[in-house]
Amino acid sequence: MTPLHQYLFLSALLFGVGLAGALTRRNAIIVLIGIELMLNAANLNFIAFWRFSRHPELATGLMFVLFSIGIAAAEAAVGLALIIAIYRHYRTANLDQFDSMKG
Amino acid sequence: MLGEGIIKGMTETARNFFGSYIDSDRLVTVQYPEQRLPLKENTRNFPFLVHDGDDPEKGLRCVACKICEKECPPQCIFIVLERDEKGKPQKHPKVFDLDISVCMSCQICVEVCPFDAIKMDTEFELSHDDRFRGLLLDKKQLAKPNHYYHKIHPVEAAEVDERLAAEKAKAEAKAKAAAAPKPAAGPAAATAGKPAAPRQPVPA
Amino acid sequence: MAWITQNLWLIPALPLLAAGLSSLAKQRQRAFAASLAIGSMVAAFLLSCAAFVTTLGHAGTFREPPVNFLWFQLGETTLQLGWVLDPLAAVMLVMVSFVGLLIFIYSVGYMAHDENFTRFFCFLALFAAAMLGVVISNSLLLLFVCWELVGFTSYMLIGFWYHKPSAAAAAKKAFITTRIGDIGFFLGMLWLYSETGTLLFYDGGQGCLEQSALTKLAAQTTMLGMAASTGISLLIFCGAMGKSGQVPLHVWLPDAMEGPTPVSALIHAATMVAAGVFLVARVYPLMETVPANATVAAQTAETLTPALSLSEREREKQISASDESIRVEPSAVRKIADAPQNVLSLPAGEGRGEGEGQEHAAAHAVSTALKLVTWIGAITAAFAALIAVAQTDIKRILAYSTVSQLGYMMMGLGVGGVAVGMFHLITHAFFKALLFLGAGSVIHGCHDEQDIRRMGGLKPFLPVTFGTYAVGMMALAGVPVFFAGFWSKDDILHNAAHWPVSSGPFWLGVFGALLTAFYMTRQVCYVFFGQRRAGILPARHAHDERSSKVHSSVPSSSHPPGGQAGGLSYDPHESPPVMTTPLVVLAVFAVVLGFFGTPAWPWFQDYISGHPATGDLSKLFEWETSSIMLLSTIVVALGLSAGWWLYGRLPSATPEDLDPLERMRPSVFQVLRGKFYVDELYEATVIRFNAWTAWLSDGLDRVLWDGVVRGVSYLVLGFSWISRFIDEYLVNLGFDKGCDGIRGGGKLAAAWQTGQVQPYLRVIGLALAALVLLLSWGRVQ
Amino acid sequence: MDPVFAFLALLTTAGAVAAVSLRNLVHCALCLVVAFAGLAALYLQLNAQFIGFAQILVYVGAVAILIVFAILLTRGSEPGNQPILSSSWQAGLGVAVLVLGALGVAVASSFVRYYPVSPAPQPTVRELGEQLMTNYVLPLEVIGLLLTAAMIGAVIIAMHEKQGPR
Amino acid sequence: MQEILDQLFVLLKAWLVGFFPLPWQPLVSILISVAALILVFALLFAVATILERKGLGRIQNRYGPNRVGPCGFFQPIADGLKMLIKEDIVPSGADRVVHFLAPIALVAPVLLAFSVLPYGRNMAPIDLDAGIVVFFAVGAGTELAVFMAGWSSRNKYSLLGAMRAIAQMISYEVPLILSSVTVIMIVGSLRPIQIVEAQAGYQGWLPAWHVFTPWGLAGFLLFAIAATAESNRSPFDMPEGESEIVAGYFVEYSGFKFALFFMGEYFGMFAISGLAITLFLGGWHAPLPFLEKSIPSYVWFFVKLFGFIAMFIWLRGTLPRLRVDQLMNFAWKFVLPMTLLNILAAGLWRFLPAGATRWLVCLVILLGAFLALGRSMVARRKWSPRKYRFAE
Repeated sequence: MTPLHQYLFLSALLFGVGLAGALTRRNAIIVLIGIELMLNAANLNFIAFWRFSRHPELATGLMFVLFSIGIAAAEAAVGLALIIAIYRHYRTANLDQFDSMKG
Repeated sequence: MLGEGIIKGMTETARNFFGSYIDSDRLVTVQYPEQRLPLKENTRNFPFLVHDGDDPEKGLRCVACKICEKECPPQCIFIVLERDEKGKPQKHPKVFDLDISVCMSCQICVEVCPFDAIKMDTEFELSHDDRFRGLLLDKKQLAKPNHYYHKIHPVEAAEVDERLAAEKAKAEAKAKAAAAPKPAAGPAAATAGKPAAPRQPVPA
Repeated sequence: MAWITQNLWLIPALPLLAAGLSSLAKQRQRAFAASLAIGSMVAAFLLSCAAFVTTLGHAGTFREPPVNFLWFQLGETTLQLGWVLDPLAAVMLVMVSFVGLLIFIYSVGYMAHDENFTRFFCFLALFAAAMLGVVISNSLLLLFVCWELVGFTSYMLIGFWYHKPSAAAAAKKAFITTRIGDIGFFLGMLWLYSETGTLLFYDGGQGCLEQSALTKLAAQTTMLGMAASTGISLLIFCGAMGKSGQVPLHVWLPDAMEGPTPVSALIHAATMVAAGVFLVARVYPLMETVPANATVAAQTAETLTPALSLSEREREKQISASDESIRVEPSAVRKIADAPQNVLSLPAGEGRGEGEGQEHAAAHAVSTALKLVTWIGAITAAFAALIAVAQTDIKRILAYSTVSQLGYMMMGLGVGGVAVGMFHLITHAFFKALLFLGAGSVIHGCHDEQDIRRMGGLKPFLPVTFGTYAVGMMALAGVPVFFAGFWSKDDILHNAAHWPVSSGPFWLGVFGALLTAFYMTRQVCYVFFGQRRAGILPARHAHDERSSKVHSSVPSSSHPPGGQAGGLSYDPHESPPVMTTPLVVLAVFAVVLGFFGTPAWPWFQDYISGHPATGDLSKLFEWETSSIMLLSTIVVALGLSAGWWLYGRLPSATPEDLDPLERMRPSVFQVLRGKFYVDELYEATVIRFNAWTAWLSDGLDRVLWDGVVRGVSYLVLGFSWISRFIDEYLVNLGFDKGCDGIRGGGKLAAAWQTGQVQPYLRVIGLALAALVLLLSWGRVQ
Repeated sequence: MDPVFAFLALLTTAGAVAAVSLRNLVHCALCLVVAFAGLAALYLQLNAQFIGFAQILVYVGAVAILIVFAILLTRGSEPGNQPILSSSWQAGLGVAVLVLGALGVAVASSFVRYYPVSPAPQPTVRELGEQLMTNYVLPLEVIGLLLTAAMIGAVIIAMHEKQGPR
Repeated sequence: MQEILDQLFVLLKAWLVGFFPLPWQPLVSILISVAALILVFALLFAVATILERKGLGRIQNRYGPNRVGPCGFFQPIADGLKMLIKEDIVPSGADRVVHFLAPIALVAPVLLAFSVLPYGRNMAPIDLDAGIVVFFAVGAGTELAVFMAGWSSRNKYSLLGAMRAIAQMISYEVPLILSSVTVIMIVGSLRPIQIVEAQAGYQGWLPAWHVFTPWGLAGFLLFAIAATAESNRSPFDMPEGESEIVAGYFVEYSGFKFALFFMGEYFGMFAISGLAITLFLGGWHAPLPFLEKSIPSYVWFFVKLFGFIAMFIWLRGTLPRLRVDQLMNFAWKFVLPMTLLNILAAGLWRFLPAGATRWLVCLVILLGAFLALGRSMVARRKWSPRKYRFAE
């Protein structure tokens, strides 16, 4: 049986990869992909902790992940709709050019 | 109500389905290689050469005048005139090739042939595994006897025969007149020509 | 209590329902609206008949106990409404619903081509409902509400062809003029309420027309020495004057003829104008109440001071008397007031029956209000008749005749009591409706021609109309014995002749009767006799009454152009049966009704006043009665023959021909034709004064009030100038420094605010890393 | 290390790395799907059956499709050979490495390395459902509301604005 | 004997597995199941194609294929051979890797979906607690494969076809899941085996299948409609739409890859029919009590499956293709509301006492909804007689 910390390392790695994607790519969709990856890394953490917890019958981790998946779906839908709307306005999905909120 | 039309249509197709097993009249498909539809009188596909008699080489009506070769719009006919040793042209094709992958069945060659030598065939099962050679028909493959022509286009063939016979008779009469003694040439020609004239078929 | 008394409200409610329903109908649902209105009228008529039958055959003062109910209550103030069924109401109910029904039926034919047919019937039904409501109401308030509704529907109906400016103006005029009278009515009502605390007529002894209230009112004196009852009566009579077109408020009635003819017939001949007469009849007990001080005042030098002091004294007495017995008995009042016995008797107690016995007592008992009513009525009767002589519009003549006859009714009320006036009201309703409908039929037949000078010779073309019209004309003129008008008018004249106050009204009445006979003869001669003068003038659509002229092209196709060169030639045609049938029915009634009120058999008067019906043929031949009859017969004969002499003998040939009277006395005729210039007088006085007042108040508003407001605003502006100065030069300079500093700081901070996502995300990532390191480091420690 | 876990971890990581680094956006999306599928398999490894399949249903069946659609809808008007990395990518990468390092240190230094392996729980779907309908009913309702709101919001945001009359 | 016949394949598998050492046995068991599935369904695919072609022919009063083998029944073999031999053409502009992966990505999830269906008594390849979820999860995976195929071909027709297919599949996935939710609600389990067991038994002659309840019947019909659309079958075959977009997302596929797509489509049809049978038609239970023991359970499953296939063929032979907007309208304005109401009806069924009342209530709800919604779908247009502006 794989020990807990290996899952945690994998989760951290996925989180790092997602973060790197979100921080380095120009395309808004890839940034969104990175964010989804981070979210999934967190989900993996929850599942792993649930699996190794002392009271798995409480299913806390599972529940959290279940809701997290639901929220992620909503987030993806709204995020992508925003990207499409912004694209329609600026004719680009390049994040560097979205700076109308510049102070 | 929603779905009525669907149910109606389904009953109709179901009736078709079972009906096709019960009532064979419903099945209109012709099982082709075994069953064939009789061809129509005016069916035409690609040209062939008519020969009289049994020998395709000798009885060929074609005189290699090359009118058809010139007239053919896609230029699918290739004719070489036969010459004897001295180079004198014979009224006979040495080569008569016809590329049916090019031919468009327009029948112009038939229209222009003054000798009724080329006619349209009804044969359509001409597929071949050699796409170049297999579809290039030579003189031997093209030559078909006159009775074959009668078989596929009986009415037309009868007309042609009649005309040819008339022309032949006319030519013979002419020849006879020419061969007859000179003094008698005038009246003989007159007597031969007169009755021959109404027998000539009126060109359409 | 009879069922019908309980459910008397159904009679107005049914037409009201019909009006409501047909107002929802679409414009093209003509049959629906008409059948609804007529059906409701039929039902109302049947119910009215039931009510009428209930009141029959009772001896003495008959009145079903009124049905009252609480409308609303404000603190201790209560307002009650209710309805009552007595002979007065019953006979009016039958008349209104029957005449109304006939006119409804007639309208189906008359309005057949109008595109707003549905709306018309809606209004008609609403009118009928309101009128029936006036008739049954047992509360002055309910009566007033229905009264105003009647006025409103009259406005709508006069202005039915609102696209005609004249119709719109006439509607406005009618509405405003009657409102002037209604103000008086309203004030009188308020006064009455404040005095008696109730507006119910009859309330088991508590009503305002019953003895206790009347006593109280009679005892109260106000300015000019009038008793409260007199003041209230006069104010209420103002309303009646407005509605019934008495001089000087008569001006609206002739103009109201701009409305469709059935409207003229229904509203301005038969029912609505009679509402004023009905009102006076209804409040007759109040009207005839002689103030407690009246006799004293009459006996004394008619100075104010003694009368006032006297009245006060007597009121004290009365109060002390009423302290003894809370319910004031008639005898006590009589003793105090020294009044004749019948002063406080109920209206039904009055009538022709008691004329002889208490004549001299009555001479003292005629109240101021009744005197006014009589005089106004008599003046109106003669005045309007004079104007009618010179008019040329067929409907306008009838309108002035109506005014005149209303004057007769008022006079009858004043001199003879309720029964006399009401009898003339009923007979007049029938024959005047007949005349109007006949005029409508003539107009209809002549393709909307209203000028009598352009008619002539219609007798052969309109036989039924002519016959019925002649009956109506003779009834109106008072041709003896066979026609209703004779008996009712004679009754009035008879009473007027015995009026103790003055003989002026009698002679005015006689003069009016003469003129009536004269102008009716003139009209009939112009319209039906002589030769045809129609179609000679091409421009004959000056009185373009019909809005949708559907049939104007029909005659040209059905009748090819005839002999008359150049003109529009057409044959007048008889109206359809739906229009002539009501005429015939009305004609029958115009003849028959008179026999219910002859001196020999005064059934109607007895019915109204509650006496058992008596028949005594000998009465007819008493000198007292027959002299008056003879006089009026002579007068009528004189009028008829004068009319025939002037107009029938030598009929004018063309419309341009001068009137024979005009040839004789052009100046007098001009004055008459100009209606005594009453309209012009009003134009010059009342309306100009009104405009001047408006101008004055406008100027006041602009100069005075605006000036004050502007002054205040300039003051505020000045203050704001000062505060702005302080703000700009004292406060702001200090802040500007601070703001500059803040702005510099903000610029520095804004440099971090790139507006891009990734730098923010980077910061979050850094923070996360820091947090994780911090936490794990702390744990490792 | 468990070979199955190693394989799945490798697959997931490779998919994730490819998803954020490839030039072609559609390839990125497809690689993301691989990463999601690997994660779902890891969930199955962790005895979270229902969550694993829900992960596939939601992420592979819905989110990936959404992303693909978004990619197709936002393509076209940009020139092809632009740099794929943002202007300040060095800093971003640095931060990402820092976070990764911090997380790694945190995990490595924590006691979970010595955490005992407990017996595998077998949660049935029924138990999950009962939990959802009892203890977690409020969050469930809230998430339903959230999803509805998000759906409507997404539709409205992405809807074409009405052009004027043409 | 009947017992043995019923469990024939189970015993056979156990016997085969018994030859292997214990640690290998799970793996071997899985392999045997997979092999059996692929074999059976590949065969079924072949049979279904020939049946479809012949059935369609008969519906159109033709013979259908009748040359290869007896009555043409070896036609699929010939077709298969042809497909294998044909040249595999990849367009030069295509994304080669994705183009290659797409057919595999299509067939693999469908095969996975087969693994959770119970084919007979004790004959579910995998007995999963969340079996229905698995089915839908892997079903969702096919959409991505369709997209891969359409996008990677770099062909406008194929991209359009893929978009249509995805839109259609997503739209109909919602009513598909919602209509199966009723069964899950009533049974209280996502386990296919348990769902089948819940439909065991008879009431008189009538089996206790879900389809014989009002909500079940409505659910079944709605499920069937959604399944038809989900598997891109006529009349919902817009993604292929030969007349408009040539052949949809697999225009640029030829040879064996095309065969895989073809197979994937048929496999999808079989899988979804299998699910419908499991959910509504009593799985492997016999329709009549006396047939329950005498005929093996798996036979019943496949008989029902053939019934479904026949139904699909019949529908395809009857109905013309819908337009895209009609399809979407139908999904969102008719099928979806009906499924939601059906859930309500099922809930009422669960909590009302057994008897005529709940029949009446459920029937009224569903029939009312059907009439109202159906009216709105049908009575949308009234075609007036055509007027010609110039011809007349």
